[in-house]
Amino acid sequence: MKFSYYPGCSLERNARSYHQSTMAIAEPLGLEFDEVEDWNCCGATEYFAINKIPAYALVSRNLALAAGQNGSRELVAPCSACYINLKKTDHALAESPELRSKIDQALEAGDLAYQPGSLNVQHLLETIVKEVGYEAVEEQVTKPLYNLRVAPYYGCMVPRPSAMESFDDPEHPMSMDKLFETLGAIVVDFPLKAQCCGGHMTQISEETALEMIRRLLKNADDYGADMIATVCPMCQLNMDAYQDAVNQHFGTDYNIPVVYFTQLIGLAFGISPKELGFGSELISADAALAKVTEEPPKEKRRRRVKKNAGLPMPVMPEEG
Amino acid sequence: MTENGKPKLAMYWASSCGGCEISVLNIHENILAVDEIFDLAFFPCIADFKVSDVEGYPDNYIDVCLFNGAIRNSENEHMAQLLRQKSKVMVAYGACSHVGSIPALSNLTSREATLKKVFLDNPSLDNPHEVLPQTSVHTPEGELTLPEFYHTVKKLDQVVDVDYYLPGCPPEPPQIWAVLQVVAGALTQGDPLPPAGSVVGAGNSAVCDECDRVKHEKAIDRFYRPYEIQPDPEQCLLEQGIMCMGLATRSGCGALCPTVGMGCRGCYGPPAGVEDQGAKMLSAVASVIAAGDETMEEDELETLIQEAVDTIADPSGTFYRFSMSHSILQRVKDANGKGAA
Amino acid sequence: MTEQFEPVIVGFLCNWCSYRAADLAGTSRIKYAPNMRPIRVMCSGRVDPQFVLSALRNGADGVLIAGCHPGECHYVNGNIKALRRFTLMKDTLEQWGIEDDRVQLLWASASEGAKLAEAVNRMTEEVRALGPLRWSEKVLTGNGAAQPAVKEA
Amino acid sequence: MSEHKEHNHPQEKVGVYVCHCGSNIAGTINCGEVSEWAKDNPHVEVSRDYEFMCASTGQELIEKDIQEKGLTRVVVASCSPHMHEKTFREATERGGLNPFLFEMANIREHGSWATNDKKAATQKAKALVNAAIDRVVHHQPLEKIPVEINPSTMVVGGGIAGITAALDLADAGHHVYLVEREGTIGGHMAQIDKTFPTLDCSACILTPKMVEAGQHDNITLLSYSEVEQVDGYIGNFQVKVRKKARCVVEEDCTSCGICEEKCPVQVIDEGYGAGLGHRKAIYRAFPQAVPGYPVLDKENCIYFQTGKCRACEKFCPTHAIDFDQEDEILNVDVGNIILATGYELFDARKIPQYGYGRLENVFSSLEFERMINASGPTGGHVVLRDGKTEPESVAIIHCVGSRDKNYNEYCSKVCCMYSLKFAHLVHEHIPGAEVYNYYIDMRTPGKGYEEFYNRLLKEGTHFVRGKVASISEADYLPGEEGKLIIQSENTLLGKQQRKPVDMVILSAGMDPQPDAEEIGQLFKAGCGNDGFFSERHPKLAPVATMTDGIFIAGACQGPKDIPESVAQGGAAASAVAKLIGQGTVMMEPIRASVREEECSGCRICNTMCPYNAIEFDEEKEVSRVITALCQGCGTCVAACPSGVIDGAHFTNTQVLSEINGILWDVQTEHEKATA
Repeated sequence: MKFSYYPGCSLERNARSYHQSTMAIAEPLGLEFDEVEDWNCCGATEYFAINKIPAYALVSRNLALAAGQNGSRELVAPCSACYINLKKTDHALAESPELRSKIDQALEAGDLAYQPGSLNVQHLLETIVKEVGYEAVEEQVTKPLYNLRVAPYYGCMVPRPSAMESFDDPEHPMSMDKLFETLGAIVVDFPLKAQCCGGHMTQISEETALEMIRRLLKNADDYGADMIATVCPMCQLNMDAYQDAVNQHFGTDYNIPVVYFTQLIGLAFGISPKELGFGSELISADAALAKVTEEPPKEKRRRRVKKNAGLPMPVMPEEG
Repeated sequence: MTENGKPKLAMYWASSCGGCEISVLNIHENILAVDEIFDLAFFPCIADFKVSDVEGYPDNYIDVCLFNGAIRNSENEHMAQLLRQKSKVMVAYGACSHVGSIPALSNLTSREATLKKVFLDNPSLDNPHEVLPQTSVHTPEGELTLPEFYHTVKKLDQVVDVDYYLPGCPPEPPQIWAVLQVVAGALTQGDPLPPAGSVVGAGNSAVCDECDRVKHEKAIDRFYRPYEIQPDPEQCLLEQGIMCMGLATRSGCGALCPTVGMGCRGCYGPPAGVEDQGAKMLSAVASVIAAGDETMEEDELETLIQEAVDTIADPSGTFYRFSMSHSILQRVKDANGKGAA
Repeated sequence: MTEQFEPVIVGFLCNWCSYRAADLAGTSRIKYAPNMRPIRVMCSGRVDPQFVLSALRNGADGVLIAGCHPGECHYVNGNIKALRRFTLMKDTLEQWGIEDDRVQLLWASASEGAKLAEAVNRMTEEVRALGPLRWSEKVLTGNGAAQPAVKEA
Repeated sequence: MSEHKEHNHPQEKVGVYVCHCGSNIAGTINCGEVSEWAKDNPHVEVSRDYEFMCASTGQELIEKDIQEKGLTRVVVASCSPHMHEKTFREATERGGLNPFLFEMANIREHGSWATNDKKAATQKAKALVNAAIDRVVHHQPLEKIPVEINPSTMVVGGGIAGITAALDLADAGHHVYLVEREGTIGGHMAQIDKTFPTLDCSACILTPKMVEAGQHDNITLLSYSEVEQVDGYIGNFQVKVRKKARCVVEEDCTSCGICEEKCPVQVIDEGYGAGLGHRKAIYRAFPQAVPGYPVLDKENCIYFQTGKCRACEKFCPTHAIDFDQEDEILNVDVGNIILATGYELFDARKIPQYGYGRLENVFSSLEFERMINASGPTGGHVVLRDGKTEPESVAIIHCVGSRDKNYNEYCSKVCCMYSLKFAHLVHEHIPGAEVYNYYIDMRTPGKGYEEFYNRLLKEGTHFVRGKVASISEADYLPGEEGKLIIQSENTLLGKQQRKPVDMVILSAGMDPQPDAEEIGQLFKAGCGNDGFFSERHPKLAPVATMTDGIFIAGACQGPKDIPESVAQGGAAASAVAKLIGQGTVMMEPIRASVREEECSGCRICNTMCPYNAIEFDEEKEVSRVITALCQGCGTCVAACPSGVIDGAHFTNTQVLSEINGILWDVQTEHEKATA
């Protein structure tokens, strides 16, 4: 399956490992990425807050380039902010003709043009879960991540892409949870997996950002997570780089590595940690990775109804 | 009725194939009785008559005129009006004059498309100056005229009043002989004639009434072209997916075609209770297509039904093969209809 | 004509669903194009293709057949037969040069007054864009002149 | 002209009456112009416009004109036939004409109310009037068809609405078949502990009715049974009922309960116990079950899994256990059917952010009803999921799944009241507990409801006006550890609010039964957009359906509380009793008929009829319509390729003439002549 690929600036610098691991797992997943030539920055979360029209123009240029490359109709963006901006722009152009006419003028200056709706913008997680599918992923698993307790962290943009439809439940997403179960890991279903990591709040009011990051770390820690896996370079940065700032500020001693979900997929496919960019994270993941065992954890025997075991829980649909 | 007191018989062929004239002869030796009873006043196919002869007759001179053939051009219409003027009883003889039949299939296209096909873009043609036939042309010897080629082919009763309709392509000899006897009886012994405007020499039901193939409850999955399937000799053809117009066609022919495994083509025209033969056939056939039911979702229903309907090759050409002129809409709106060349 | 072409659409509405949807649109004072003139039939299954052709021949510019959603027909499956006839009729009418949008089928339950009104508005604009059909005037006239029969010699 | 235009133009004398309907019609349509214009239609003898045709004075106009002017047909241009067709048919009849020699032109709902364009509305009104005139001249006199009403009735669903309907009819001396899918009647009301606002014990007021229904000579109780097929029409329904095998011989069983005691298998009771309690493999839902015979659950019974055990058979004193018992198919003939199939609680698992099924101490309302019930799994003690700890603080969330575009847009009417009831019961069971009710709007519409709400205010219940955003265990602030944190807005304070509590009860709304769609098709009672059965008229006929002889009552028609369900049960019973009282019902004479002498026997029509009202005569090889069974849809009429089937009152000629008439302003002179 061929996809147009929009890496975005973070994947070339602080999120290098995200790019490396994505490229590493592409071949086993049967994904062929051809990068959008001469793409430019997507304005992340800041530019739209400052000035809408040039922000839309900036992103439209990427859409025009991708569409012009007449590769596949699917445009994949691993980073949540890029994904949101590309999807939001395509949607806005289709919705409002005046915006469209202004953007067309801007694009003409670089003799480009873009017909809204001609691209299907997808986040990398969506592509793996929907286009590749859990079975195809499971087939490639050679070294299951048995005994590793992973907290899947979605952030707020992927589950809730503003006005548009999300590919997963906006309040309680489960697609990455199922993905990690397929990889053999123990999935920690922690409640704040779709709450905001603060985004660029670290630049505007660090104290607020630190409180938001503390809540995520505390929640993951309360649920006994060995590590947090995320889908967005900014979330990774906030939880990884600011972890010791949180510890100093609140007198806590969290030591939870924050990695990319593609790195864990790579591990389960037997690819070496180095090749997947492990080591670039500030809070080292080595200790957590050491916990991975060869055999699966002992299967708890589901005894029949235990005596005074309290009241039965309602059966959830998938299990039931 | 003139000197010898024998009733005058006329038969004319407008836009037709001549099969109707032959069918008259098919009544075998009875033709001698016809000759004995009637005096031919105008029968260009078998005896040398001139139009001027007819123009010379007083009005209503001809007792019964068997008019076959559709109205394709202005000459056809002119002769129809002339013979109407000169005849007491005008019979629309055969499918062409009754419902339009094969000539009227050109109503599925247009005059321009027809002339272009015949005279301009045709592989065997050499017509560099793209000459088209004109209704009048002046030559040194004098003016040459041609009748006007009509855009729409009409049936007889769309140009003149018709007293009786004798359906069939061609009508069946026993029916012809029966009708001639009734007419002769009326003219010579003053027997009563059927009410004006009625269809004679046919039944008042549909072809299935005379077809002794076994009929069950209909549920047809798909349709086959005749060459695609070997029909079972006993069972109703339509139920096997072979398009048979019998159920929407007036009876009278004895179900000749379906009996030998060939789907009825509908040449006897619509049954008494039907306005538009093609629409009724369409309604009946579509209703028994066994695709989709009320438990299905809307889009699944639509795809299933469309697939089954797509096995019907040329609906208009099939359902309206004989009755284009008789149909409610009579002709296509413009030549780009899929049926048109 | 100075003012714009106002298409005339004959609507066959089934007594139990679409006719009541039109009633509901009325009682809720939903304003929609007055171009559709409804004829009540007991079921969309009662609509004979001859009705459609007769409407087109007598001057209608479009025909709407409206019934209950599949599965909701008051007579169980009258609407399924209507859909079968409609599908075959569409293929046939296409050969007669009658544009796709002129004859439409719509499912509207008794509570979908707004949906029916909106469908009528949309169809009115579609048929307006196609222009008048007016079968007798525009299709059946101009067939060429016949020389009059010669008078009594 | 052409030979098949056999219908000539009968010279009729038509009376045309254009109604103003106050300003409803006259406000947009120029009624005078239309009635004046109608005069130059050749058939019209008299044409008037009048203020209110449906008024008695308006009707008298018709009667007088018929008598004085010798009218042979009547056309009234006014509202929808669904409103006053009956009124004007009766007026026509009083005038001395057959009521079917009458036609309406709907120039109000389809005309004046649907557009502001006065010119277009008047033009359209002329078309509709002209169509009615051209049609009515071809109307034939028809007589309504009498149909006998079988006095016995079937009530489907043994909840409070069904029980009420069955008892009312049985007490009126009519036989009733009460069909209930579960092992016992009682429905959801049997699961409830107390009822609002009087706090009556639900079982105390319900069980006497159940016993009465169980023992009534006029009621045949078919429990653990489902309807599989329904044929026929009003007065003459043939219903196939599958009496599922409960592996207990009812005649011998004394309901002693020993089999239940001895059965070694204990499973979670998803049905009556709402997933909170347990039951045996052979069980009665609750002690007061009617009928008292237990039901054997084959999925969990050891004998049916492994062939061993058979404990119940061993200990049964009257040997009433029969493992080989087969399902029984009963053919029941009834005149009318009342559907009282009830509702299903909205499944809170559909709202993941409320944590039901994931967070231990989040309970559904039915779970809490079972918990608070003395005969429930906790003996009436309010405890957390561990079965021991009493909660110090309880949050009760209103509108779970209701008034929400993502789930059910409608309000379920009862959740506010039962949430108030829960708050009271928690106070009563745990005097010191803090109770927080999260509501959007407090809806207390019934008798004594508002007073009950004021009582709760006095009892110190905390009412928070705000939609709950999420319930989670993620604690941020001190004091939130180990608690369920309710994140919500408080619109009265105008700010976000977090409240740690021990226990949450989700007051979910009412969903239609999951199989409402199929049941609707089975009984030909349609479902609305909300999935509940559609009533014939929301205001004037709430318990009737579009199909004569099929009635609906209780929550299956839409969310409602117990008093309303009882009222509807009574209403449906009285509607049926009325029909039984009449003995016969006059059916519309709209039927199809075959001109057999012209029928070719092609059998196209045979598969057109869902009511099997068309039979094929093998010798004569012609098809024939069974008038009694025919419902008049006309599908066979449209399909008949030789046009020999015609539909009374909707004949081909009538509809074709109506089409010609409606196109009066776009028809050329040529068509007019040959119409």
